[in-house]
Amino acid sequence: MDLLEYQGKQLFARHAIPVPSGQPASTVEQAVAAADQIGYPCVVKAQVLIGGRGKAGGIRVAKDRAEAEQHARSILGMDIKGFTVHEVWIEEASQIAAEYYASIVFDRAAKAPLVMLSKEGGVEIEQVAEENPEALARLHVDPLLGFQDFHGRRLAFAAGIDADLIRPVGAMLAKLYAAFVAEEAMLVEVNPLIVTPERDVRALDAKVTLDDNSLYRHADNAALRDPSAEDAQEQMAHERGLTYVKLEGDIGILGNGAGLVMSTLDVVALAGGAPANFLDAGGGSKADAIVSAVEVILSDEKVKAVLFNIFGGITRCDEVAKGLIEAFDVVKPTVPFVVRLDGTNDVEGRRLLAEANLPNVHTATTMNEAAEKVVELAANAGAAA
Amino acid sequence: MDLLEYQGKQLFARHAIPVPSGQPASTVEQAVAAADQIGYPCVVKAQVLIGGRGKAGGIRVAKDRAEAEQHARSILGMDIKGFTVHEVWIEEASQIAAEYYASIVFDRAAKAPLVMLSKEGGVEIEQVAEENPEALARLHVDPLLGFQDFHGRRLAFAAGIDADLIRPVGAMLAKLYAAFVAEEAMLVEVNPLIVTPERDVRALDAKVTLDDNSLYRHADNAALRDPSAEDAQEQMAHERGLTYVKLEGDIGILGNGAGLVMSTLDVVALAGGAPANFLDAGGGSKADAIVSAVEVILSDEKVKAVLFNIFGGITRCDEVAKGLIEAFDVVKPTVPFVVRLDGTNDVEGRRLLAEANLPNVHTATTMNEAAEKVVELAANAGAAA
Amino acid sequence: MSVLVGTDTRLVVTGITGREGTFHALNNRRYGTQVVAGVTPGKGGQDVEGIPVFNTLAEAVEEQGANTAMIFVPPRFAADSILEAEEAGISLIIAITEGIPAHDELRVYTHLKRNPNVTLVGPNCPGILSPGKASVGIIPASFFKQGNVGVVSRSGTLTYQIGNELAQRGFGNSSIVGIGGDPVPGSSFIDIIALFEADPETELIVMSGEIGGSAEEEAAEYIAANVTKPVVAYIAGFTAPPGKTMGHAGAIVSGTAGTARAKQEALEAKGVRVGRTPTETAELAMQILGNR
Amino acid sequence: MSVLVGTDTRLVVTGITGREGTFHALNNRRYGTQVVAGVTPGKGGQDVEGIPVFNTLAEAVEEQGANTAMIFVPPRFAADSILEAEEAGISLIIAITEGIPAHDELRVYTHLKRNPNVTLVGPNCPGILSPGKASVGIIPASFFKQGNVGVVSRSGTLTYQIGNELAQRGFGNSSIVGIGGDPVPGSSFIDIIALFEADPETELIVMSGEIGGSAEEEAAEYIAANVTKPVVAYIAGFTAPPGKTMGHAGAIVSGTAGTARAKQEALEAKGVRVGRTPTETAELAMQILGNR
Repeated sequence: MDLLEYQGKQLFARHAIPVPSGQPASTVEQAVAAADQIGYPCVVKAQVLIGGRGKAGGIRVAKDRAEAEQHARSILGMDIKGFTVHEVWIEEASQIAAEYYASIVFDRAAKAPLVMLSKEGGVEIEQVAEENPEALARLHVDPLLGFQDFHGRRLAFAAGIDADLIRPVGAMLAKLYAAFVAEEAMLVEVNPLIVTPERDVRALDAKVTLDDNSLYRHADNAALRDPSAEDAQEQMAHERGLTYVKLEGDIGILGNGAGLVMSTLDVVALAGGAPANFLDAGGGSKADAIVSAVEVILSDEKVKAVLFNIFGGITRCDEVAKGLIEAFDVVKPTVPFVVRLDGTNDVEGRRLLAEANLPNVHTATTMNEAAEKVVELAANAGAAA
Repeated sequence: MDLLEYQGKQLFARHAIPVPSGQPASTVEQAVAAADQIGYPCVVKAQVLIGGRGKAGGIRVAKDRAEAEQHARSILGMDIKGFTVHEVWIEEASQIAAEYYASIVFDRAAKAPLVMLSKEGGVEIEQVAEENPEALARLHVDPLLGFQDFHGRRLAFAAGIDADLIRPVGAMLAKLYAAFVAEEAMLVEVNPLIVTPERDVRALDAKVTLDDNSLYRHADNAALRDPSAEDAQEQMAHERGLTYVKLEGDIGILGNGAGLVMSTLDVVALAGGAPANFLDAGGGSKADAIVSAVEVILSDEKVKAVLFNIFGGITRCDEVAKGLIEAFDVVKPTVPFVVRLDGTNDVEGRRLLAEANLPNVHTATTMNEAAEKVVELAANAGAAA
Repeated sequence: MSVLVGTDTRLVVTGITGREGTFHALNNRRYGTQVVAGVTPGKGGQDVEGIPVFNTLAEAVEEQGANTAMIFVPPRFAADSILEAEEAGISLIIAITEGIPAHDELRVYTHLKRNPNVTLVGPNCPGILSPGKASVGIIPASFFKQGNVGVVSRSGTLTYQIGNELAQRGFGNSSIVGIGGDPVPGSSFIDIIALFEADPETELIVMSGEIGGSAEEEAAEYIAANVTKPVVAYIAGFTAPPGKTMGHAGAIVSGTAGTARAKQEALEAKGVRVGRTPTETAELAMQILGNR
Repeated sequence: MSVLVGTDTRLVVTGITGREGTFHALNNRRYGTQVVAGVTPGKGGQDVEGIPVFNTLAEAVEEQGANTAMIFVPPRFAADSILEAEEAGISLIIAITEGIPAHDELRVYTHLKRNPNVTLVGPNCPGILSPGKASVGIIPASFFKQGNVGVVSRSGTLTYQIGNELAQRGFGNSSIVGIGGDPVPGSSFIDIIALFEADPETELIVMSGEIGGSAEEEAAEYIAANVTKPVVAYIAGFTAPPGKTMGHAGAIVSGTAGTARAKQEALEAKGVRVGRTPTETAELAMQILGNR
């Protein structure tokens, strides 16, 4: 789960990480009222889960109320790389003497949190890492020992931080680490971490990714999910507890298990088709889940054919067949389906499907055969349309 | 640093460990006012750092104000095994369905916290451990991993705790562990840990020993030290930053380093003497510290002779000599001194002493010789007196 | 022979009294696995169709000599259950549970790796099947038969798919090991490939990876330096768009590293043949074994 | 030979720019120890009479090849400094600092013991002296000469006292190791006795213990099972009253276990001769060496 900038900053504030004060707003009126309260100059910042907001005109300084209103009006509703701006964050303007970079990443390869610090902040850090790797200091932290003072010193000295800021920057990293652990983040990134003319350090931006699996014990964070930021189909799938990712093509895909679904996408693509989505019905998929899944897939109007690719383990093929029969009763689909059932209770599943004699439902015994068939059906549907 | 029962309970309460409510009082009037507020029946408990308060009559239930006053009057000022009662703790009376035992010890041998739990509480646990070791469940906790839920379950099942209390007792142990770590305790003991008729668990007693070395980062705890509980000489030494323990004999002892001082006590005892104290002037003892030390030693009127046993490492013998000369000037002792100086700058130290020609100061070159001489001088002084 | 589970396995199942726990514990026993105990706190003294249930893993080890634990408890209890198994002296812990918080996994992994006497497989994995000997987990064992192909996979259903493709071509498996697709798997491709390399029954190794992380790239280096047996690989996720999460936390693509293409190239650069589909992968394996 | 410190020692001193740090670093150098670096954060680039000062221990290792660290910082910074030394790849850490919180020591100990490449001696110890070769710490080196007696002690000044008694009788030392009297010493009697057992120069081992804890009792068991060289022991604290703290956190007597008497009996039961005074201990050592 990715947090919007202002949600990240509110999370930071809970851990005593200094951030500029501000208020979120989702209408022009709210934005102006917030700006009045914060005072001028202030900054109007688009809240979307994508980088490059500044270049796109999504971050603007307002020197007075008229400008605040003008900026809020132009930014709210703006499209930034396919993301619509539903909220802005009105923030006090900060004075900047220097821009640093700090982050903590859940490093899967090293199996330890990786803390990074650079004096070259405010720019794309990937570029710094590539062109001048020495400028990006890195240190892994033992997860059971935790962040120690010396980690902060080593990073700060290695990054060439000014002598008077070694301690405050180290302390900031310690707090970021504490937040990373306490909130169970996968990523905490501050770019830029600014130094003010008074030599204070502050997080001027906040990028936080939380672990979805941990949200059950973080009620505050779980409540933050912003459905408006999600695609309509994805939101629907999310509400129904399905793992769904919308793609660009016209072949609806359902499978059980993320690996098998990814593989199915690949096999369909190799057969010349274009998948419309990724949908993992999960382990032990029951009939209800299948009905929901069919509804989600077909809510995407681009879909011209659907492929069910099931290899039963915990998932029982007869349950999937029952779900599909029920879905046809409820949803009455008009597009062709290709169904491949293999694994646990596959014979029973195929028997149920055959008996139900659903309209325009085709069966296949292998994954490759199923992919070829669905690509052909989608192409025919496209030609007919 | 040992905490009084009520200080321990207040510490527990900070960690959400359930304890009966109560108030401390150091006068009869305060005690009665506290009892009135708590309501009757209530319990008047002597606050001293020694076990066996109950048997000594230091814990009494008051069913009304008259009894509260009577008990407070009899307990305040009472002597329990050499400890004078300066404070009582007035506590709500608890209903007891069962008495358990729980503790966490900083186990030096295993180098890990040891958590112990028994169904047989309210009695001397050493006796339980000896007579029925199975009844005392024990488990070490990895200090970096910390206390896990399974530790609580293992202990609770192993101790034979009633089925409905497995979870609450496990949760209580988890909180005790959290307190043990957060407050940097060397010991946290609850005896008895009671079960109420409503099946709640509560700490009815609290024995907490804190690590003196950690007090600098626990301002709350550091402020708790109760000087009235200490011996007058020990209090004086403590205020001057000296490590001093009062003993029963008549030979004052000063040395540098705990091991050497302990060894000096042994050698004096072997020579037939009785040490009056343990005093470690510490590493790098300066002249000031020596003056303070002499004052502390001589404030014990039983002292008939004093032994200085110094082997210089960081401590410089010339500094010790200067301190002793200054001390004679300030304190003007009337008892004989034996001084053994060896190690860093010993030649210079001995020269200074010889030049000062202090009254009744004898020198020795070895520890054994010094011990024999001081025992002889003390015996003569005793005979003369 | 086989790796990790076999005729010596004495299995304890945590969460055995839950619906899924009971179902799969009995399934594993039916296959021939010695299921010697179950653990559910508070249900000690009961039994599940003759399998004795204990309150703690320590009791299961003490009373029944359990040496392998299958973790089947819900995600919020799984880390604790794994740590309990380690503390009880279990030497192989197979964690089926899906959805364990990543920071829990990290703490557990870091603690367990310091104990050389314990191996963790999973979490979020289908378990381990050594056909004809023992099955621990949820792999549909009837689709596989005993043979000389070792399979190691990050994905559950993909494991079955590939194993089944091999079986349909007449090949069998020494063991099928699902390592799971979570951020911090207890055992890596490398750990399992090393076991297959040392296993006399295994003549060919199939590894099935997916986008995200760098486990496949690391395995490629390891194979080049240490493995004498032929290895065939499959990678899922060639058409996954960058930056999109595909269900597994493991399937987050960041930049170019971690893409299916990058993994394929890393493996092929070290001489490992990579199939484009599960079917092609099975065919590659068949060719190599047929030529021997 | 000698143990732990010697001619290969390349010492870095943390807290070198403090008054005591400077004094003892220079003292150690004067004795012949290779003092190659100091560390004081923020003072990198300076030097202490020619000893270069760095901001971090990692730099001291990288630039100067330091392999041994002496920790001389105040107690509240000591745990961090020890952990920094371990992370920097230092193989021997000698912590002089007195007064480190016990829970800090416990965390540090638990972390370090998982790294087989690092040894911690102390904290709250006087250091290690290998006469004629190197001195790291605050032991007044001029009182000791090279020889064949290995000394290991929990108490600083008692170390000097016993070493000096031996020197006065004409004996010298292979190494004198102060392990400190804190609740969680990095190295135990057993660790150091094992080194002396393996050291060809050492012909007799003197261990000096004190009341509290069970380190002496454990050493007695170890000696009986593993040590071929003669061992003579001294225990301080026969007249210490039970339940009284004697300055060292280590000197808390609880019940009968941990008393000087119990320790003496444990050692004598395993054939270790125990002197009643430092002088008698030195005489015992002399007798044994004279008879060889």
